Amino acid sequence: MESDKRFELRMTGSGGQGLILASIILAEAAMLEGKTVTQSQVYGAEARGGTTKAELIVSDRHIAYPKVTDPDLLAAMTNEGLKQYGGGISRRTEVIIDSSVMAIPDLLDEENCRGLVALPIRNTVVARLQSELGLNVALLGIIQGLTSIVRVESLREAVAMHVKKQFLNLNMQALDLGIEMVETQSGQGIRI
Amino acid sequence: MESDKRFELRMTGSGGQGLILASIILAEAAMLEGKTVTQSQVYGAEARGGTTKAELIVSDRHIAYPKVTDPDLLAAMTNEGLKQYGGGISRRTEVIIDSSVMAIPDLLDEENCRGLVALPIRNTVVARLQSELGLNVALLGIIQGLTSIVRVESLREAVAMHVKKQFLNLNMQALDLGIEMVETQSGQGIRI
Amino acid sequence: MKLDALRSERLPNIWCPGCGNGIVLRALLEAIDQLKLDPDKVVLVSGIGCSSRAPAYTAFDNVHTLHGRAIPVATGIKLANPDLTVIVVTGDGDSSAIGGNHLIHAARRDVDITVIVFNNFNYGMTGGQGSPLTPVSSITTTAPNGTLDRPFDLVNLAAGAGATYVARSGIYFTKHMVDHIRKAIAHHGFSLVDAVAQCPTYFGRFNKKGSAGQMLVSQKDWMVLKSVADKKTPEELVGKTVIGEFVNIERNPAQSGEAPKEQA
Amino acid sequence: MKLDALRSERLPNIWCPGCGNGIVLRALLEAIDQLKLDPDKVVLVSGIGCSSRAPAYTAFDNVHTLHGRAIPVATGIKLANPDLTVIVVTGDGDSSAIGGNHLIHAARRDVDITVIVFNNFNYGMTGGQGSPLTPVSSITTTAPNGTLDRPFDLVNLAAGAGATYVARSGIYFTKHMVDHIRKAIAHHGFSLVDAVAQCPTYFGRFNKKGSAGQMLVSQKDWMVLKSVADKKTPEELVGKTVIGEFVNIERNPAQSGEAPKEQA
Amino acid sequence: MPEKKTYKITHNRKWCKDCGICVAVCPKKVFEMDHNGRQAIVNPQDCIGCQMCVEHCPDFALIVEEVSHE
Amino acid sequence: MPEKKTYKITHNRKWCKDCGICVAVCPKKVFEMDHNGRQAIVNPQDCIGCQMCVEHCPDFALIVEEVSHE
Amino acid sequence: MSERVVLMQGNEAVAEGALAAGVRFFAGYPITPSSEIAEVMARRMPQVGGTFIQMEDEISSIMAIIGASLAGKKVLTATSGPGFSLMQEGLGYACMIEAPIVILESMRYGPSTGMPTKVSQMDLMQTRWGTHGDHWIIVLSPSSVEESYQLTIRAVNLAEKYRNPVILLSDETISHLREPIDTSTTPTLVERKLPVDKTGYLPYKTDASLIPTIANLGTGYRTSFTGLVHNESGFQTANGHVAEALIERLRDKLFNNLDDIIQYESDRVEDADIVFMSFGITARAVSEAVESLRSQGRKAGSLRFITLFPFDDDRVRSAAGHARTVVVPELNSGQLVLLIKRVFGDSRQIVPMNKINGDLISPQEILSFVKEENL
Amino acid sequence: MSERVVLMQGNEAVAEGALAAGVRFFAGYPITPSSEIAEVMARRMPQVGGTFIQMEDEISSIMAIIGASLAGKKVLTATSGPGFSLMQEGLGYACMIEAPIVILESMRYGPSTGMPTKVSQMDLMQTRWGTHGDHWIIVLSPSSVEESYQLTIRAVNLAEKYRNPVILLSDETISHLREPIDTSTTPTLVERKLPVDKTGYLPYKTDASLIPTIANLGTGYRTSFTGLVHNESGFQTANGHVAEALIERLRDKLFNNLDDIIQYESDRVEDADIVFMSFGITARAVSEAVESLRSQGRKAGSLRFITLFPFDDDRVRSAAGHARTVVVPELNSGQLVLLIKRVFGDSRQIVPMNKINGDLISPQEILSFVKEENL
Ligand SMILES: Cc1ncc(C[n+]2csc(CCOP(=O)(O)OP(=O)(O)O)c2C)c(N)n1
Ligand SMILES: Cc1ncc(C[n+]2csc(CCOP(=O)(O)OP(=O)(O)O)c2C)c(N)n1
Ligand code: SF4
Ligand code: SF4
Ligand code: SF4
Ligand code: SF4
Ligand code: SF4
Ligand code: SF4
Ligand SMILES: [Mg+2]
Ligand SMILES: [Mg+2]
Repeated sequence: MESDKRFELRMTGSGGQGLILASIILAEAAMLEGKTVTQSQVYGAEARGGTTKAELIVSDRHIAYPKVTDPDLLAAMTNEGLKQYGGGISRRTEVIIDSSVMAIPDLLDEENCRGLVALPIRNTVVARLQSELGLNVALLGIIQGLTSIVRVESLREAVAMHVKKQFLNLNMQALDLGIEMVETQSGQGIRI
Repeated sequence: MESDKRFELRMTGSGGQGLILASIILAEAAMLEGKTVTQSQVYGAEARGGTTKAELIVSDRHIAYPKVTDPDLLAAMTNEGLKQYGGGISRRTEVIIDSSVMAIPDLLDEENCRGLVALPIRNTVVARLQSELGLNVALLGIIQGLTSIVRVESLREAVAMHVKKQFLNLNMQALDLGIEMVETQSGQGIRI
Repeated sequence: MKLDALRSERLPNIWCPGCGNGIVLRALLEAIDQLKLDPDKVVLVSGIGCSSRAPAYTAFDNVHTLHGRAIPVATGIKLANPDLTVIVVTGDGDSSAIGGNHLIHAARRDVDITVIVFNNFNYGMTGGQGSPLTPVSSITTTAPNGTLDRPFDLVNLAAGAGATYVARSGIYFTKHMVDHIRKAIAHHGFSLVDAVAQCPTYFGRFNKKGSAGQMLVSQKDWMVLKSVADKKTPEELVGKTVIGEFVNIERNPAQSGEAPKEQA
Repeated sequence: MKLDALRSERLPNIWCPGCGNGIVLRALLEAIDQLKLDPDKVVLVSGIGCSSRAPAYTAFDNVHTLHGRAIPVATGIKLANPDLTVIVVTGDGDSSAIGGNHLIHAARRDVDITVIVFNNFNYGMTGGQGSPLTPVSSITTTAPNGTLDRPFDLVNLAAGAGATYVARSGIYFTKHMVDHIRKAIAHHGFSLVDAVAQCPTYFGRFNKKGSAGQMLVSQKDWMVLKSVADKKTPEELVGKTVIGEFVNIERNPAQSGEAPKEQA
Repeated sequence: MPEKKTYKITHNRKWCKDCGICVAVCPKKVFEMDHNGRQAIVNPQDCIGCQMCVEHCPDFALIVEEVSHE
Repeated sequence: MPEKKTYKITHNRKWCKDCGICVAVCPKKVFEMDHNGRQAIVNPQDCIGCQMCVEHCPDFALIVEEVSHE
Repeated sequence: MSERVVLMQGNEAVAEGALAAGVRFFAGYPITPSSEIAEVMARRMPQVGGTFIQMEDEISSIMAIIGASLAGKKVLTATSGPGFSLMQEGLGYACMIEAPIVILESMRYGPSTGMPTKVSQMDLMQTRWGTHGDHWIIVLSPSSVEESYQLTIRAVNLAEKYRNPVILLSDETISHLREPIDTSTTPTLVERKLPVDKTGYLPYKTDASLIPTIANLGTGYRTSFTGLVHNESGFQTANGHVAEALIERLRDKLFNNLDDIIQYESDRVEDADIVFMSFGITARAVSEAVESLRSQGRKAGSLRFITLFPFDDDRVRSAAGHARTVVVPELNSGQLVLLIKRVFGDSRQIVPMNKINGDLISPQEILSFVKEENL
Repeated sequence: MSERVVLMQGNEAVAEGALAAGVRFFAGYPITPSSEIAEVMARRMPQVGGTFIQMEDEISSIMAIIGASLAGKKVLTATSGPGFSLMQEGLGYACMIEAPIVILESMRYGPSTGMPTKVSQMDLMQTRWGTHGDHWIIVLSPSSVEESYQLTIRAVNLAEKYRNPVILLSDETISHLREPIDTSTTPTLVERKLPVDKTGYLPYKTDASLIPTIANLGTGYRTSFTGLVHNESGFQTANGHVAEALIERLRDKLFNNLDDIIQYESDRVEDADIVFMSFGITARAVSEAVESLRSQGRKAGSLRFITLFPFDDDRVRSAAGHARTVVVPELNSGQLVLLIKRVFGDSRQIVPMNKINGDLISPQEILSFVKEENL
């Protein structure tokens, strides 16, 4: 991925999960590394507490068209999210799903995506951190682990910029947890 | 005038004099004779109680352009009226002024109008009818007397359509008075 | 209550968990039900806002208009067909901010419509900005340090404009709310109910009002019945919101004809 | 009174003979004069209507805005430069019909501006149509058989919206009017004076009120001082219009901070 | 016994619209409408300087000042 | 002594948004939020049919009916 | 002249035309130069069992007629520039819910309050583009009192037929002009298409006409209206396909019927080498000018737009004859001429003729213009 | 990247740009997708000693900023389609009294309430023609967050310089997009021209610039403003000559300075045989599409309108190169294309490309379009 000029990420899940914040943190981390970014999200009157989508493009050069057209990575944190915003992926797309809240979707195979990473994200976060709060940052850890699109240190710095002091520790742990999940659970978690 | 296809009349004076009503009555009289008409007037936020202008075009055929451009007749019932709306007359224009409220204007001569009829209209009306009310209808009588643009009977009918019963008699007298003024006072009244 | 009047196929509704709008909607349906109105002759008219989505969950004729403009549309409907029962469903912003003029004029004319204000003290739909009913010092997205502007007292405003029926109720007091909505609809002439609801997503969260359940139950603490309040001193009522019927004037067309002819 | 503040070069004014606007304008100039305000710091803001032409006859900064919109412009001016004394000159239609919402919101916010309503009970400028202050049964060009709609009581409306100073006066009572306009301007916060004027050309003529002089003097008969009215029964006051000071609340910013925090 | 005060009435014809309000409000019948419907000052000597006409003239057409007798 | 009435509680999962309002208003602690933040009916037998939950559920998700014992 | 030929003011003719067309609800707010319409309606509506209401402003006026229209009445409001600007949001709403409404807008001199009693033709483009979002409106423009009457009837008919707002674009001169009009013919009236079957009724389902039936409120169809993008059921959706189809249908329901909607009056364009294109009051000066030019041997012609919008480039092109010179006289700084330029580009000489002093363009001025500009 | 490069949302960039431009008064009413501007202003204004006020509606919002502008502040309001429709009367007033104001209008899907959270470019023509009467407005259109910041500063400067309302025409996508922006450069600010001499001061007297000075309220000039036609003294007149001169001056004060006001971005039009003309967010897809086409050997070019109005046909003609084919992609049913057609008539192949489902036109779609239409 590092060699690629343009990296497109889509994250989808439910309203409270902080995915938008996660995309902003990742954006800032990329900016710290001198990259350019465009971050966007879906706004829906109907999306209150419902399904959200956050998108991020990271590139070494000027980003003209600002929306994700062909994601390199799709992270779906709820079934509903995958259903609503899972379309538009291609063989270029790596898909992450949270296997603690959703079954591995049948619809994905070698034909329509590049790979599927199924990890019990929510369960692991709750079990290890006694809180759901770090879910989004753990996801960032996973993304970092999978793609190395930014360096861990940049991510740490960006997390610190956006998280209240009292939750900083928790979030740093969540970040590590995400990275760790990729490392340790890769054997069982990755399919296709 | 009778031979002319298009007859253009402009009346000007002060707000309370009923000149607009007069132009409407004359219009209806012309319509009774199968003629076509367009009547218009000036609307001014500032014209309240002030100066008014009423215009009428009478024709045997369709009237395209609806405003007076070259009046056959200009009746000015106040000085202010003459000042504000006396422009735009030509050698085609016969001018009527009420000599009871205004001096004979120096600016008029053979060069810029066809003739001037100066009659003490207001004074005569007040003297003979003990009321100013018939002023506008007396003016119609004068116009009839001068131009025969409509028949007297048509005018009578039109006056009856527009005047409250209680004032009908007064107005009929005013009409006659106007016609009479043209007949009897023509010697002294008409100049140029 | 039979829920016949609910357009079930459109549920679940779009509102957030714990939003008070559903509770007011239920009270409204209950009141209509109690009045045994011909459902073919009931029209719900709303503006724009979370609350204004309520009519779309009912099986009555419904007209979702523009922000603030439900009342003039309702006026047109009622005058065009006086047989209809025309009820306006509106938010605190919709009715008292952008729609304030229509509200006072409908009250003045005493048009025979009923206005139910789903009052959640903020603009829910656009993300928790302040409304003209937001209490002073409350946090909103447009008053991050607390609201400075004083709110309207909706009851006073409607009464001052000439409304002939004005009541206030709260979603905790469901029977009270149903009763007052029912009376408002039954009233001949302009009627308004300030139906105090809740927006846990914005107003509640920004102002640390606790969970949706806590917000709801807290109405017991800060609301006081008019009959009780009438016996209290202003000091005792500080921080309290009085609920009940504030104006209920029999409309008497003859009387309005007696108004001062000599004036001016 | 020194008439320095009169823009004499623009006189005579455009108003009809006997129009009440000039009398209110004079009272306003007198009140400003009495307050010894720096004339460079007085701004008159008006809407559209005969009355709204008044500022153009004064030598103060003047802003002739849109129909109904003087109050928000005045609000912008005052907030942008609180040193200015901002006075809104408006008609009954301008302020209470199309501009009604701005009126109640300025009252609610308690913006420190003064609104002088030149109230002639109709739309003078457009030819005598009814206004929201036209008394029931009056003839107007849009109510040829008599007005059916009830009028606002402007005092109640402003008070209901939260105005902290509200008074009414009549052009017959010139000293009374000057006094109340002066107090209104001096008041800190939103103030309104319902200055009952006259439109002999339309309202007067249609409703057979007699000559301009008769209309003016008749105010003696159908107006009653508040101090006197307070001692009378409602029956005794039928057909009477009460003039005087109705609301005069000291603005207390601290107090507004004490408003019910528990609400919702 | 104090000397009777006298007043000078200034009437601005250009601004006056002959509305008749001064006629209606003057307690001393100082004004009248003439037969042409024009305002006329007929009894200036009766003026008591009450300013009723001044304050009620919608056209700023009247000034009434005390004439000082030294 | 009248027989104790029993009630059937119908909960529409599809409409319920787990807001917890029924938990807050039920005088008999019939409901609870489970560890997943989902509403659960835990003590249906204690229901006294007061309808508090029904009337306060913003999502029309609850019906409480008396069970007739013939 | 017939018994029913009466002298009427333009505003009165609109009011009487509306009554003849079956309008039974009028809501409005006075404004020069259209106030007389409200005044006539205040008198006439009770006589015909209709409703007149003076609203608190123009926003509520348009909203009230929308409400009354949905309740089954034929409706009218009347205004001028400032009021029309205020009606823009409501107008877009009427487009979106497809409410049959008619708005009389009498142009006075702008912008802003401008000169309230002076004539202009400055609001032409506003009728097309005043409200936000893609939308289509029918705009008709009378040039006489008689035509004010007739076009009002036509406006009401088109509104009901196409479920679309129709604007009658008049002006201060026509509004206040008095001319004889013939009210003797009984007009053909169009009634809105009502649904016939309640079962499975879908408010926005259409047949090939693309015009949905309209269930008047209170008739048991339990219908639904919203200014949000909606599907056939009348309820809101954020589905892009539905949105696209809706907007396209709003266009096509009119554009498929341009033959029915578009009217011109053309005068000797066939052999003309100079054609005047105009609308409204200005066309009457054109008509005299063309007469004069012809009498001078000049091959002049005129195309008068009775329907201003929809404006169909192709139809204008084919109605325009072959004149190399097209003169566009109008009482503004150039609005109609922009449309004409779009049609012809550089292929003809398009000459704007503008007057913006609050007076009419006179026939004489046109003649002088032609002469001075060597056209 | 520089210390001052920060990630900002489009709306935030407008607010920060305004603050950097010296805006110290904001009045507004929330509406998706522009609400965040009000929210940022509510927080930021007190920090810089400015005033934020949430008004009761959009009408009062525009009127309040007009008032504050006359009192000497640089001002901004922000809205979207429905609110912008409500502002039309006030906008015309600002044109007439020549009040320097800036309005941010973020386009969402219309008409009416439409789809509040979906993007469109459907309000383009409304910015030009929304209010009644002849008037001229400056409309600028950003296509990125960075440009939102920069153009806001430019908008404020132009408003103050030309005493004219300026509209920043953004859209839902840009409003909500987050991109890095560089706030490190200190912007050049333009201050309004104040009068210097009180004696004989005439508010609307101008020099050759045709732009009158502006005496801020309360500065002792005893000035006068009215939306009626007015003479140099600022007082109402119904004089036709004055009216004509006034309206012409309102036009010419801008049209004499088109070089200063009009900005384009053009990309390889010189040798292009196909040129895309677009604005705002759509131009970013165009830019990628042009890149692709060029890489395929196709001579493609792009003309992006930064200034949308005044729209100068001549300038467009000369900036357009010689491409026979002009494609006009836009998120509406065809608005910019109408202007382009007016410029070129039949002399080039003008191809509209419209998308109205609430999504953006993507680069890929442009490429497919070119292919499918054989362009
Ligand atoms: C003309 C216009 N301005 C602004 C908006 C944006 N808007 C939609 S709903 C709303 C406020 C809703 O508040 P409220 O009426 O209290 O309803 P709630 O959502 O709180 O139920 C606003 C400002 C709009 N749709 N139209
Ligand atoms: C938006 C708009 N609507 C209508 C008008 C027309 N209009 C001008 S003044 C006026 C009413 C004036 O009445 P009022 O405020 O009572 O003032 P008055 O003339 O009686 O002093 C109206 C309706 C307008 N100028 N602008
Ligand atoms: S935002 Fe507030 S008002 Fe809107 S649905 Fe959510 S809780 Fe209810
Ligand atoms: S119309 Fe009435 S309000 Fe207007 S100037 Fe004349 S009298 Fe005064
Ligand atoms: S009150 Fe004034 S305007 Fe009226 S008649 Fe007397 S002097 Fe003239
Ligand atoms: S001052 Fe008094 S007494 Fe003298 S003229 Fe005037 S009203 Fe009459
Ligand atoms: S109140 Fe209703 S929606 Fe809320 S948790 Fe209980 S059943 Fe579910
Ligand atoms: S009916 Fe009453 S007791 Fe029974 S579950 Fe509901 S709230 Fe609890
Ligand atoms: Mg609300
Ligand atoms: Mg008035």
